[in-house]
Amino acid sequence: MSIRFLHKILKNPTVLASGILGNSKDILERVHENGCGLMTLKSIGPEPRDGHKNPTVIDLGCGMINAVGLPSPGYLNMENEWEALENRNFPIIASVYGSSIDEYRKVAEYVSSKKPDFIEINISCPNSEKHGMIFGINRESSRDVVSAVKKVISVPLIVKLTPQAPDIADIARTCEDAGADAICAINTLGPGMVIDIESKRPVLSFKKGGLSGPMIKPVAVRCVFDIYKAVSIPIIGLGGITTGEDAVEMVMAGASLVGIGTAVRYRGIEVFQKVAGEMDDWLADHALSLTDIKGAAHNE
Amino acid sequence: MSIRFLHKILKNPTVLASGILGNSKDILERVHENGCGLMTLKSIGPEPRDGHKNPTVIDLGCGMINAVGLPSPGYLNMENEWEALENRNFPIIASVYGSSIDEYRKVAEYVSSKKPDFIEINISCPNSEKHGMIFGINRESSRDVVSAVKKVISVPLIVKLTPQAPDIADIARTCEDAGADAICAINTLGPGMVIDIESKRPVLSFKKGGLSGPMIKPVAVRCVFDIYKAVSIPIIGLGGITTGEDAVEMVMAGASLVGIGTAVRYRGIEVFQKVAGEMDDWLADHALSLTDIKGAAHNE
Amino acid sequence: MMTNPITDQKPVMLRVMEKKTENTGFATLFFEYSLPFRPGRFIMVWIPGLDEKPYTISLHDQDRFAVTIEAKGIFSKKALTLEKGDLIGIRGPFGNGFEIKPGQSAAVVAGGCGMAPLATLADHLPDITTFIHGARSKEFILFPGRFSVPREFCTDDGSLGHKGLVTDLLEKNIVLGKHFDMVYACGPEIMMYKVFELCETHGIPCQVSLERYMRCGFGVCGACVCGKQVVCKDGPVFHSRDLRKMKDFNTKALLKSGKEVDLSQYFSWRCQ
Amino acid sequence: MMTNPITDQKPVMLRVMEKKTENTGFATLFFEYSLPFRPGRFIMVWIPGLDEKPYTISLHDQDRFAVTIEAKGIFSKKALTLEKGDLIGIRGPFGNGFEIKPGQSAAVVAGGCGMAPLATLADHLPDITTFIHGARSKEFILFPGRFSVPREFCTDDGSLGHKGLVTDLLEKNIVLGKHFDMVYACGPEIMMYKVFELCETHGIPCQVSLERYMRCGFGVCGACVCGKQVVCKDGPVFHSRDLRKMKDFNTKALLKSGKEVDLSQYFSWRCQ
Ligand SMILES: Cc1cc2nc3c(=O)[nH]c(=O)nc-3n(C[C@H](O)[C@H](O)[C@H](O)COP(=O)(O)OP(=O)(O)OC[C@H]3O[C@@H](n4cnc5c(N)ncnc54)[C@H](O)[C@@H]3O)c2cc1C
Ligand SMILES: Cc1cc2nc3c(=O)[nH]c(=O)nc-3n(C[C@H](O)[C@H](O)[C@H](O)COP(=O)(O)OP(=O)(O)OC[C@H]3O[C@@H](n4cnc5c(N)ncnc54)[C@H](O)[C@@H]3O)c2cc1C
Ligand SMILES: Cc1cc2nc3c(=O)[nH]c(=O)nc-3n(C[C@H](O)[C@H](O)[C@H](O)COP(=O)(O)O)c2cc1C
Ligand SMILES: Cc1cc2nc3c(=O)[nH]c(=O)nc-3n(C[C@H](O)[C@H](O)[C@H](O)COP(=O)(O)O)c2cc1C
Ligand code: FES
Ligand code: FES
Repeated sequence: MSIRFLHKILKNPTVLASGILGNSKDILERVHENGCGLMTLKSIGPEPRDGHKNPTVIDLGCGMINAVGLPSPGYLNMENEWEALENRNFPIIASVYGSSIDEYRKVAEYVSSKKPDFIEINISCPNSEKHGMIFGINRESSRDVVSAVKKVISVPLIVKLTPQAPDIADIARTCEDAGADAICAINTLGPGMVIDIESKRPVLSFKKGGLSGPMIKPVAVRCVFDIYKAVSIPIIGLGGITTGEDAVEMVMAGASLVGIGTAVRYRGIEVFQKVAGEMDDWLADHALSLTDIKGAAHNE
Repeated sequence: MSIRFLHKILKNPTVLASGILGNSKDILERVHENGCGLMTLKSIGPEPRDGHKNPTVIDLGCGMINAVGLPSPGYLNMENEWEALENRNFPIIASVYGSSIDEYRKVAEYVSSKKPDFIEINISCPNSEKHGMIFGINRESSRDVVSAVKKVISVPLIVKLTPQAPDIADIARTCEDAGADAICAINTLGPGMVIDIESKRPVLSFKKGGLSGPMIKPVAVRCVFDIYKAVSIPIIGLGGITTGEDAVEMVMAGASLVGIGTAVRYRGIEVFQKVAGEMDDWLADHALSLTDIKGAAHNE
Repeated sequence: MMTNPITDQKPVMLRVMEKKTENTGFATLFFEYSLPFRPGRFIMVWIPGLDEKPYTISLHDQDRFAVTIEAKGIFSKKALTLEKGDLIGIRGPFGNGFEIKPGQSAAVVAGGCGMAPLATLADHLPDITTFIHGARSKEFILFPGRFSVPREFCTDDGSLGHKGLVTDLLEKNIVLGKHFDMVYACGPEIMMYKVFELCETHGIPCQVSLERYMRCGFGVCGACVCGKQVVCKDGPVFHSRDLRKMKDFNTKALLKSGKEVDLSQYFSWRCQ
Repeated sequence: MMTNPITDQKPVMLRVMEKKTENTGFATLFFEYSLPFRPGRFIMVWIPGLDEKPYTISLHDQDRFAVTIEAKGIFSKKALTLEKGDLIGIRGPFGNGFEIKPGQSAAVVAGGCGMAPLATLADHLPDITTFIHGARSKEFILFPGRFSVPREFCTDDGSLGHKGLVTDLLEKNIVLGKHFDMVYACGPEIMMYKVFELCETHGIPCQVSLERYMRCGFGVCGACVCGKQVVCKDGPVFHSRDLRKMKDFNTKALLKSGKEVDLSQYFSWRCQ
């Protein structure tokens, strides 16, 4: 099921979601060996950040809530990682965040010099008071950050959107116009809050956190459906994908590639080869190709 | 566990959510007999509407997706229902929707003459292209519709908000300033979409629908938490409440009353007495009262 | 094609395994799938792009089930154009089904398409002593040759059996001294009401299967309420003890809009 | 108070049933609850408003379990101020636990607080032939009188048993001709590494329990990765066959920020 995505040929359409399993070459290599087509690094920020105190990631049964708080070594403190990744035999997306256009630009420019296959800007992270989120819900700020970053990088640009945007399709179109080469949707939903009633306290130390996993799939599918109608650049669809059937559903909504995050919890690191295999089987059973089904839910 | 809500004494803090089980006196009476403290009618609109074709309501396991499409006999075509409700021995909230401020005002004014105990304006329904939603995500329109309705009704006004508002606390504060007597949060989340991959079609005839039930509880709790910080009027908290523990959690977030909708699916019409009983038991076990725990999650 | 399990959650597409035209305007669609079943339960049938409607399970054995559909409006007519191999969405089963006590002597009274839920009841019920089936005319008699118990027929036009109503036949049986522990009936609501009245007069409990416009099928949306009862969840089968309290039985129903109307008005756009 | 079941999902508050001060700076907290258990698994312990950290289950029987905590930083010091009746949040258990084969002759080698996971192993393992426990000094020896197998002690200051390292004692046993099918070790990573090297030299398989900063506890967030291994999910117990491939074992770890650093730098802010 090898597939072209922008300038790259991937072994299959599965993508490791940002923030899952991290940034070190070894673990990304293992994810690749387990069948993942394209690996996204955990979002890299301008400064070293420890992230929030625990609890930061809690399973809720039909998904997870997390407020990890964008921990990052800071873009200037990852030489070991970059060095190791130089000799990789797998494609990666480097994810970048910031709290101002300048920060996005600065980090993305530097990261671009490390030659990841793609750069993704996370303009959608809800976990930090200061970072990200604001960009992705507003048309003007989305446009400005995308065009600023686009100018300083030499690899294709993916923009990761938040379902909190009142009109995500409009934001996607704005990003396309501003130079984005692909869209990634969605980041976590919410934010939500879980209160422990015995201690009368929010369980997450940051109180609020983003929702992911099966429970957000309907929102993710709707977002991808809306975005597909609005743009002509490819979409990485993610949010709750756990099985090959989920992946097929996302492709029918309009996704070119399918991201997987929380499902690593439910099906292990093997989830990538499992989902890719199940997609293959489903397509074979139905004598269809990925191209046949892409956006198929839009036909009347 | 009798409790005062604005001018009314209710037998307990459970509320039937709007759109669940409908508007006829008999069924509302049954809900009341099954332990519900306050019954909300299905939203009433300006014109007769059949709503969307089926499928309109689908269970997803950890919640439901629905796009019923605001069916309504139209506010002028409910004389039988109003007549029957005149001799009720239980309190009701009449829910109202419109697609313009004029429609809200017109419907609410008429409905007010039928003397429900409260009027709720649904400025948050995502199921119809034309109706509602737009009001609840925007500060100005929320303010205008609330002050317009407030002027023409003679019963307390509840405003029902949508979690799609980029800043729900800000909307709630605006509604309070404009004269709202209470807030109801949240309406369904999303919208979402579920695609059947065999037929390659969205399952709902309207394609998109609002999510409800356990999977939206974290978002509902967060919204109530945020609103509680922003307003001093009481809040009806709803979204995913299924057990007494869920209800306690919602009260700790800041709710005065707890709405129940989708849980009727999982625990039957008896869910009201079950949840009220479980709340009672929990409070007794902990030697606490409802007042003790209201907003308790806000304490550091 | 491996099929996901059919549940009361989102619909699962099944292929029509066989289609049998029953007679003028009726057909039975067979599916190769074993549902958890009780006579009287129903499923929601989805034709993507068109609509979704409730249908009783009209046949059920080890590895297949069927629905029998009468061509009425857009949906049912479209359903009857489906052929072997076509895909259709199904969720369910829903509803309570008939209450069955072994050893009871039972009368079964079917009117028209009301035969559908009673057919599986008759398949499963050992002690039917009287089995009455009414239809518009001879051509509308469903399932010839299916049942071990012979049916007493009646038609509106007298083309088969008694010319007149099923209640005539039921009353005749009672008056002639036949003993029934239970009467099961399905058909037009007015017919079921008459059966109920007759049974009340003679002190016989009965069960009837009601029809209302439905959305969710599982007791949440309120589209199908009949007085204090939720037809999709508490019913569709109701026992005399419920019917006595159901003042909307044979009098009122809700339109799609939720408007409460007289039954005649309701059925002017609903089937029958 | 009825307790909800403890799972690997959101934490459940449990009351401290008993607190036992083990010795200088160590205490064991007991809980009345039966966890699904295997020696070597761990739970996440939450002190609302403060933090949440992983702790090994240090005791487990039919209706209670315990964690043994060494006072180090803010969190563990606070944990040790808890008293009987206080509430603490628990989720888990997580991790793989030790691989146990009945009939194998085993050596158990504990360093300091590394005794905790090995204690339940020793409770469950029938065939311990050698049980070595090292500590800073006599006062830091955990669980006196608990085990049926006698321990060989060593201390940094010679206040009890051999003055020196646990590996000295293990090597002595091997050199003296004692046969081991498996060596189980837990303690400071450098100690575990030395045990591993010794075992490799002598062709004995071993299992060690690693420690890394953790967030989720179930293999998603990547906080705890050690080379290609996810310590919370693939571990915390690793077998020689894994350790051979783990080039980050005893060399590298990730800080909270995700920054990869030398182990010495990592442990300069982590316990030990
Ligand atoms: C529990 C249950 C079990 C059932 N089991 C069966 C069964 O086994 N077999 C069976 O055949 N049916 C069964 N039905 C009925 C079935 O669900 C449909 O109602 C029936 O097939 C008619 O559907 P239709 O869409 O074809 O007709 P509709 O489209 O509902 O049309 C019926 C008639 O009304 C007219 N009409 C439709 N909509 C309107 C409107 N808004 N205003 C005015 N007129 C309108 C149509 O033109 C047509 O003449 C069952 C119903 C229930 C509730
Ligand atoms: C699987 C597993 C099982 C474990 N089992 C046990 C067990 O059974 N018993 C046990 O006692 N421990 C166990 N631990 C360790 C435990 O999780 C804690 O790490 C330990 O209790 C120390 O936590 P603390 O918060 O008290 O210390 P920390 O707050 O982590 O402090 C440790 C030391 O580092 C310093 N420090 C803390 N944070 C920083 C920072 N950001 N920068 C610089 N310095 C810093 C502190 O001041 C202190 O001196 C286990 C760990 C794992 C991974
Ligand atoms: C623990 C965790 C950490 C995450 N960190 C990031 C991140 O750093 N950057 C980012 O763009 N998205 C992050 N996400 C969001 C995921 O990449 C993904 O968009 C989201 O989880 C939805 O996909 P899923 O349902 O498959 O998990 C994180 C998600 C989780 C669960
Ligand atoms: C089938 C269905 C119909 C609904 N109709 C309405 C409605 O007419 N007006 C309204 O304000 N909310 C409506 N809602 C939203 C509910 O009142 C409630 O806000 C939402 O379902 C969240 O609560 P829950 O999780 O307890 O169901 C509807 C919800 C469902 C599931
Ligand atoms: S169809 Fe929804 S309650 Fe019966
Ligand atoms: S703690 Fe999250 S992966 Fe191990």
